[in-house]
Amino acid sequence: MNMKNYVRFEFPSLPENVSFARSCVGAFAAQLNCTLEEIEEIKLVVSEAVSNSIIHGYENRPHEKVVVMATILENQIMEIMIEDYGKGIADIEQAMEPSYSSDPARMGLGFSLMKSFMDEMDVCSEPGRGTSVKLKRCFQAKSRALA
Amino acid sequence: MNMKNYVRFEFPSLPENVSFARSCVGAFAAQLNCTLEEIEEIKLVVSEAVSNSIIHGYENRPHEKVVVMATILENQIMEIMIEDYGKGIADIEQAMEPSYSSDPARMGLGFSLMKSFMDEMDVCSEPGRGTSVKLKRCFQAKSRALA
Amino acid sequence: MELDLKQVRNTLFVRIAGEIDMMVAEKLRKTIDRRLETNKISNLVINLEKVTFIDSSGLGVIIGRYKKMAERHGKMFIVGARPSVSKILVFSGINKLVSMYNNEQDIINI
Amino acid sequence: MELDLKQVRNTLFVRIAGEIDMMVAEKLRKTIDRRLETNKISNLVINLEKVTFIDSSGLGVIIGRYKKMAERHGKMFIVGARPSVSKILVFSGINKLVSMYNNEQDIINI
Ligand SMILES: Nc1ncnc2c1ncn2[C@@H]1O[C@H](COP(=O)(O)OP(=O)(O)O)[C@@H](O)[C@H]1O
Ligand SMILES: Nc1ncnc2c1ncn2[C@@H]1O[C@H](COP(=O)(O)OP(=O)(O)O)[C@@H](O)[C@H]1O
Repeated sequence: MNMKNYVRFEFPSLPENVSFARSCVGAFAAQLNCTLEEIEEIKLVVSEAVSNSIIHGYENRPHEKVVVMATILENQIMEIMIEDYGKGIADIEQAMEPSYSSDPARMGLGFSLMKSFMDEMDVCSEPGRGTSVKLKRCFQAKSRALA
Repeated sequence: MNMKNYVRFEFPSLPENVSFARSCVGAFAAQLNCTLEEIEEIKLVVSEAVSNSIIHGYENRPHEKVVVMATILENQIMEIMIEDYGKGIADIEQAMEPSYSSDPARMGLGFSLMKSFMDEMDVCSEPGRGTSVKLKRCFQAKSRALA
Repeated sequence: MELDLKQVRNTLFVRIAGEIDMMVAEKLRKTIDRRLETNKISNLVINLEKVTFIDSSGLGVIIGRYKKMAERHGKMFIVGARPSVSKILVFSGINKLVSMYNNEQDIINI
Repeated sequence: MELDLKQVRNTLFVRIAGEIDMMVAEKLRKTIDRRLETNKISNLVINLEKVTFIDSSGLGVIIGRYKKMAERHGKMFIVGARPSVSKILVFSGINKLVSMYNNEQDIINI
């Protein structure tokens, strides 16, 4: 499948960059023929994954590197990869369970939201080396007309 | 001077990415205490420099790499670097002259606009290797109140 | 995010505007909890009319406040969530615990 | 960018909305030129009321159309540029060649 467009961006793990990252990916997704509702869903999953990198991956240390890559493929497919070089996840299956969180103050809904609003989710992680979350969503070309 | 925040992004030389790039840098600049008018000026200079990379640097070839890096330094200073790995500029002084353009259909106002809306401009280029434009702007901390 | 808190007798109205994410969740939690601790509040109304975005960090604050109110046998209401926000609330299941209303008037009328 | 062209006798009104940059400059130029070539137009009114952004690629189209009109001894008018757009027009010096008006009515009244 051919790549039609992409953007790769890199920024420090500052809380203000969560909103910046989701707006940028949202603006990028607007190049697809998709609805505003779908763009809101894209913004949500980016928000979840980037928050996880900052909160869990870097335990809120503010000057570590987060990378987001969004790719538009032929046929209205969007792939998003969110990557950090932080703590990593020892037990990925447990981490992905609904309501599981290593932090008692949190909900454990991040991965569930990502899974539910995207068509595919793939998490790669190695303790001490970092985590990469790959998300994929296929938009109906006619979604705008149907909405 | 300490770096407070940055974003580095990379995208292909497609015309639709000019508007994407200026919106993103504009959204990033909103983290500064600056006016909407100042954000519009930032968007303009990004638009000029990214257009130049696509039009002149890559002669409108659509799948070459453009890099934009925006940095917020202490004291309300913003630095923006726009980089391509294209054709390069043989005579930088001539290129920066107001109204000079190598393309008769264009105005030759890009560098003049960048110079006039930013406090510092620094162009590095090597024929066959590419061009990098570094722009700097210092915002008055009280600009919002004065506006 | 902008916050406006208003107390009418034993009801605290929390009107939020903008985006609720990890950047502002802590401030939101603290501001509400401070009011819950110092005042006798038995009804908490979370007005989301002007909220344009919420993610799981924001959900955490809302569900956490629900638990706090439940502990003290108080009530919580959610008001004015637009469809994109309401979808996330429903996903979390909070709509099964807390009544959701269109506007503040609807609560006063019950 | 959205474009709306309307001809009243020998005057062509070009109403543009959105952002004018290199992505859309070519389309804008071609659309206007096609109309200028096939119709007897002696006045060209460029309405920028709904233009939120313009850069030097957009300026190029406007100044190019001015030159075209001047060659054929026609007139050009620029209407409704908001301050952020007007600032760029003034920078280019086009305001010394073309009269700028607040709205289309002001031209009709002259
Ligand atoms: N980028 C990451 N780096 C390290 N651990 C992570 C990362 N993302 C998720 N996790 C782990 O997976 C768990 C579940 O994540 P999630 O479903 O998003 O819920 P929550 O963020 O509320 O904890 C987290 O509590 C954390 O332990
Ligand atoms: N990124 C670039 N790569 C190669 N040449 C460039 C680049 N940017 C500018 N130039 C050269 O400098 C000239 C002047 O640029 P500018 O002032 O922006 O005017 P214009 O874009 O209208 O030509 C261009 O015509 C081109 O020859």
